[in-house]
Amino acid sequence: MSDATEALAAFRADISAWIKDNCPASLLGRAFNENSIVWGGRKWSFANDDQRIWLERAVKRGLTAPRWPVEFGGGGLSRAQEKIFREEMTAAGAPPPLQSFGLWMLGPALLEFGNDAQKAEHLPKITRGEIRWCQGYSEPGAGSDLANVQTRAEDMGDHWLVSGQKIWTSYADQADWIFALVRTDRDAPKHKGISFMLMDMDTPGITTRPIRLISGKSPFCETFFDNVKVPKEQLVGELNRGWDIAKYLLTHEREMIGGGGQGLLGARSVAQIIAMQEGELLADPVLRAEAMQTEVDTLAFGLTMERYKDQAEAGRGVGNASAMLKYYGTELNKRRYELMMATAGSDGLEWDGAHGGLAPEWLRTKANSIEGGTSEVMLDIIAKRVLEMPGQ
Amino acid sequence: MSDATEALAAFRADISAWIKDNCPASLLGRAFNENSIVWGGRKWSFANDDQRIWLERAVKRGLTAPRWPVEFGGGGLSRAQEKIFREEMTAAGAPPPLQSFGLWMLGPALLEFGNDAQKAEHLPKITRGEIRWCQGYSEPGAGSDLANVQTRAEDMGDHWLVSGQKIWTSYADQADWIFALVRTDRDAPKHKGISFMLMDMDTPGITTRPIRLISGKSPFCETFFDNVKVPKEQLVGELNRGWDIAKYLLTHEREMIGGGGQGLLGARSVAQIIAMQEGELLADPVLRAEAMQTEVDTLAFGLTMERYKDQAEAGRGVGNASAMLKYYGTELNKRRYELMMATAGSDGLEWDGAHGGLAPEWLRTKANSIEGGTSEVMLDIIAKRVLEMPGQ
Amino acid sequence: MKDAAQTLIDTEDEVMLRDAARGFLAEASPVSALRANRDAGRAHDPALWADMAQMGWTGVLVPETAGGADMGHRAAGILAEEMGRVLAASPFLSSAVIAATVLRQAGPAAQGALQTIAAGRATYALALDEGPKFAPAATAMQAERQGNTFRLTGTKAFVADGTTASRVLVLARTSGAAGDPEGLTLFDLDASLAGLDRQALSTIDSRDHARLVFDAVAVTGDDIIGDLDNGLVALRPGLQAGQAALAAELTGLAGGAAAITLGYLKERKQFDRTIGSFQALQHRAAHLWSEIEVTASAIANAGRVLDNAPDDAALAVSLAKARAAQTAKLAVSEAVQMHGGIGMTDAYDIGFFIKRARVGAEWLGDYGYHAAVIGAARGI
Amino acid sequence: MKDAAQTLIDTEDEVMLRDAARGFLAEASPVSALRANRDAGRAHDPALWADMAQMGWTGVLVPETAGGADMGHRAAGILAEEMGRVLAASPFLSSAVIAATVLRQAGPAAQGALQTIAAGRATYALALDEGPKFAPAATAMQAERQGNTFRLTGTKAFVADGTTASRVLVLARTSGAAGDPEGLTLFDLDASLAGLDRQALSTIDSRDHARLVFDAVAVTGDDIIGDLDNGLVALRPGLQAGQAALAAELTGLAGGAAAITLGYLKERKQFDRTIGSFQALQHRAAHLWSEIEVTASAIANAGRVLDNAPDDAALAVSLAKARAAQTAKLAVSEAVQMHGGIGMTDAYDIGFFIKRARVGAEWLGDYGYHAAVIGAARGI
Repeated sequence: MSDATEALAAFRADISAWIKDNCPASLLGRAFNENSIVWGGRKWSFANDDQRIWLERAVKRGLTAPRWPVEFGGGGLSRAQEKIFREEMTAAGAPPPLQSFGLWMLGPALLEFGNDAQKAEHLPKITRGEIRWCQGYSEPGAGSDLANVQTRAEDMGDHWLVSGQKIWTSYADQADWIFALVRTDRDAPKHKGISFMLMDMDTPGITTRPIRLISGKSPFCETFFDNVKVPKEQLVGELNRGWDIAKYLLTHEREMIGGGGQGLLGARSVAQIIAMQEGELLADPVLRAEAMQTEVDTLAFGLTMERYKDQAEAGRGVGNASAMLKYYGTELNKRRYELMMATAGSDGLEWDGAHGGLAPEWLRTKANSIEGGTSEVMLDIIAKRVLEMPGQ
Repeated sequence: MSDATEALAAFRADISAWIKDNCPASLLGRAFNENSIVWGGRKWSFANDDQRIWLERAVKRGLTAPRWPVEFGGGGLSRAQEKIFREEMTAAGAPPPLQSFGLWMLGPALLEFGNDAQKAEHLPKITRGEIRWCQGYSEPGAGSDLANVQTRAEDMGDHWLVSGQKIWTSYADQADWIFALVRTDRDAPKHKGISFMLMDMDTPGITTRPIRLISGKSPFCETFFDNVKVPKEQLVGELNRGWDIAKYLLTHEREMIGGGGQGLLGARSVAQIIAMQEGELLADPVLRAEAMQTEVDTLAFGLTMERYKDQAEAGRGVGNASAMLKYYGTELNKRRYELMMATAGSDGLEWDGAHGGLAPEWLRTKANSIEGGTSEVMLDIIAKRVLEMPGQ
Repeated sequence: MKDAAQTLIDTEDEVMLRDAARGFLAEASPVSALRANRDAGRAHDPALWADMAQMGWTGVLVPETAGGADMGHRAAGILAEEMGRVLAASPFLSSAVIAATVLRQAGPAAQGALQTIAAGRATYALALDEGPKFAPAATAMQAERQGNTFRLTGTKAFVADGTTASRVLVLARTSGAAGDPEGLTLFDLDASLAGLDRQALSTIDSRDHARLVFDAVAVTGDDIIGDLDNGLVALRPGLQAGQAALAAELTGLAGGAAAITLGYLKERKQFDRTIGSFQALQHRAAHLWSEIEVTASAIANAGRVLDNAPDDAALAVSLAKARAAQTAKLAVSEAVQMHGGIGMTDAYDIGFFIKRARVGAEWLGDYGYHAAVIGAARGI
Repeated sequence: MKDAAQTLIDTEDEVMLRDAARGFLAEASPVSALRANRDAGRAHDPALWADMAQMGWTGVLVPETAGGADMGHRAAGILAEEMGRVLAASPFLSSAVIAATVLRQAGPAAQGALQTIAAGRATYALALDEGPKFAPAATAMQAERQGNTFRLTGTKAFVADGTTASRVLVLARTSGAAGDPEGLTLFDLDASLAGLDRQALSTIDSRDHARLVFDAVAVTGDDIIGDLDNGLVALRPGLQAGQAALAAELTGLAGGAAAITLGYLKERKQFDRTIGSFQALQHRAAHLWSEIEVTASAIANAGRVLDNAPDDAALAVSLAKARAAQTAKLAVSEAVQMHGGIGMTDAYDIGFFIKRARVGAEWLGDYGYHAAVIGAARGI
């Protein structure tokens, strides 16, 4: 056994013991979903004391952000160590102590593009779960064309004055701060006049309103900026180079998908729904054939997520091919839910019927192939960047 | 009963009796296919005497071209009379006495665009089945872009000199004359420098070579023009306005489809193949579901052909919507043959196995959605002209 | 020349009917009316139903002798199609199509009932399905006989217009066992009878659907439609009429969703282009249009066959329903995807189309049910 | 860190094997070789087979003790995939995969046979199907027993490599009736035995397929592989290995057809544009690529499971074959359509891909067969 391997084995023993000693028993092996997740932030209230205790202990050891530098409250772990940590967490059935857009999105962007003051100011609050962030990219009317930013920030000498509107700002009504794309040069070409800005949601002039979806309530909001005064130091990276940060985060996001693709398929399985129905249902050859075909594709897609993960873990990037996972996974998930609805028959037509929230889940899947880049954008990416097909 | 209705009833009685009296009994109720069809022309030999007799009698009464003027050997029938004639032919089980591209394509073009001399020269030979025509539109490398004509005709004062190559010239090796698009102005925009020209296939410099398809032998040929001298009077319509004639014929062709769509679906039915297999085959739910789905769509498409025919017969044109029939019918036919092949299993994998020519028929269907305008061109037509979607 | 009513194209009368219906519904029942109904917790608007009665739509299948307009099934399909385009909610299918067709076969005794339907005074619901899938022969609900009285006990799981209807057609078992197509009897009863509990279901299409729980509900032999133990025969014409009209509604729905989407594609700009100019979207829109055209033929045909040869309508009706369910599904999927995020918001109308398409796909038999009917008829 | 041979990505050895195979086949067996074979009326080129033996491919699944390279099923899949890309014709699947896998289970007695396979001196065919669909249990061919002699009588309808193989594995019935998975026995016999008539079939893929007619062909108990009456158990590992390798071949075929098509789309101009710049074609090409990627995962997985947990391979193998059949079908359909007229001509290569894809879709179980295996395993 090499030294490195030995060290990793020791780390595994250590971290495994730590999890066992520190994660409250009440949290182990529970379903992990919107209801049990810990988002943190000023407005946050824990569902129970154990969640709070678990977060505090994890913060102390830097394990809310295992690979971030220790100085910002991270764990300073290597890639291999982080992987072991995640494996042991899964093995123990321990929930992540904290989840947030700060950990997933803003933190990586600040580590790459932020200045020292910004890192020192914001990263520790993220790792400690004190500040909850939301993302302000999309605007009404922009759709897939993310660079079509109309929200503008005017340079008023000692501050920026921001006006405009964002849409699809998830959990904006519960977030403390927002990181957003704003237009700082109206004369430059579309991609060249955008900056990346941080704003406290309590700043006067910022209001937010939840969006009701066809599936019912949603975490999405519209967020309005009406002459919002933003301190100069809250611009990240270079002026008018915000698109670089946005692209970095989009790639980061897709690689997260490529590195696991959690959530690309919903929690329900086709067989589960079928099992709830009368046996004779399967006598319908059309439904039965569709169930088989969907199961074939679901299994093969699951293996594909695994293969891409293997590839990422072997240090070979997945790159633009991850657009395929987004495309295929979301289209497949829509198909799966269509099938489940057909299998459930009239039992599936109620908002809260025999299959619980099947109908709203089904309606919600319709957005899978829109949010985070539409299927059409993914196919464009595959055609242009993977297959290198010519432009129009 | 109105006078007109009475006259039509009398016509029906008359023509019905004429068919009964004139069509040799040996020809009645026989399968009508490539083997029994009468194409005519200088190289033609009848399969039997009755075919010859039937053609001679039909020619005498002008019934090879029922609606053409009597002076050119046509029948001078009205639209309503022609319809009755066709109905009575079908009722009697009598085969068409003559089929040809002259009757279907060149004749209508000459009647619309030809001068008196051209009509007098060519139309009677078509109606009498003396001259067999082929069509020279497509060129290698042009594909769907029919106006991309490279075969050029140079004005040599007293004649044209034609050089170039045509492809997909059906039955060119058995035809006597060809009508072709040639480029007469190389400097004009693509559609403006094309003329419509008639050529005797015996003219020195014209050679032709059959094309072998993936399905085996085919009626298609490549036809080569090497400094072919063409008399001046063999140009139809105005110089450089040949594209108008081509467009007229393309529309005419699609309307023929719209007015009945014969041949859009092959002769075999799914149930026929299923019946030839073991009963247990249907235990495969995937195959069974596909068979049901294909049958559903086949029946609905059949009704659509009927509806469009009803519409055409009511005097309301089908117009560009006929592109849908071409698109849907050919794609459906490909699906049907895929299903038949799957149903036939290994019995369908031989060139001439238990199901006769199923395999070559199946391969041949792959061209359905290419020839006569690809599915992609049809979808473009629907999008642009029916749905009036914007250009790019 | 064929009489136009023998062809698959609209007759002059039908063209006029369609135009009138479209004009009226655009005014009286745009999609915003469905939204208003939903927000008010109302399954449909009685005033709209009164207007439909006024125009003779409630009596579209009622004989003139009973005050109806007797326009036939093709006409009913045209009305349903136009209602589908704008998602107009009413008991039209349950009452004016299914119940009216059942009752007009029932002889002179049903004249009065037909009159109340035509006049819009009574509305009907059909209480049939007991499980999650359409399966008339699977009916298990007991109708226990005592002399001329029958006591109905059991649950009907999914009854369209079940909470608002004034009367209910109920299929119940008078002999045999679940799965047996014989031994069923059709009853016509007042919806307010003792022992009948009508539980409103909160369905995704915001229309009236209910679970009907029968606890020894007493009816008599006079309430039987058709013959004892032969209820499926009495019900079949009504079912077929309902299936054909529902198929027409779904095809109208598909056309409505496609039209809204096409309008959006022509207007919406992204990446500095009208998105309708993207060829990939053009081809998909053209394909969708083709599917709707093909389905429209099956709809027209089902109406014609029901009018001209009702005894042979099974294949034509199943073809219409199968195609319509599939086409509506495609139309609403493409509609929401082509709209992008805005189509997912409740503030936009497309969501209503998706929801109604799903309910319509299930009610009165789903794609697989009808495809199997066709398969059986065609030797597959 | 997982050992690479436990992951779904290629190990370093596998990357080298793939590169070497692709390089060799591009040189030794491009699609033009298949055309040359066909035009010469030859099912495959013995020189190519000799080269494959030289490189150890014939012994890919033969133990080193019998002169094989023993590279495993994932490696066999990689070779098959590369052969599929260029439609290389050889008895690789029948001999080096199916027969080798069957024989290596058969104990010391089969060492000699394995040696001849690895050395490329013997080739095998599997005589199984008697009807048009893959259905091992449906085997009806009689093996009539007299002492230690069995007389085989019956017809095997579709035997890959049946005319050229020097030996034949035959599944025949020693007890029970057609449909019974028990009562079958697997025999290994010389293809030149008296009473065995091998009729060449003219199949669309221009490869060697035959109808084998057995008229009281005499074999002995020594020719039995595995146990009497238990032939399906002896055959199953070979079948699964063959199905996985055929799936790999089809996936390679899909990739080959897609690559040719992509090249054409980038080069061909129409309407004054490169047709590959049309968005509708771009999206279809991207979709096809996605399907091939997803299928490639199922192929890699089947190879790994056969190598690491062969007793649990049924689901993985059926998944690979089902996905591969479907993906190859999509790839060749898109290929011919995107090529337009030229793709329909025999002078162009795409037609060969369509034809082989169809044969490969049927052989060793079609989509429905394997989807049903998966459905059964997953409670559907």
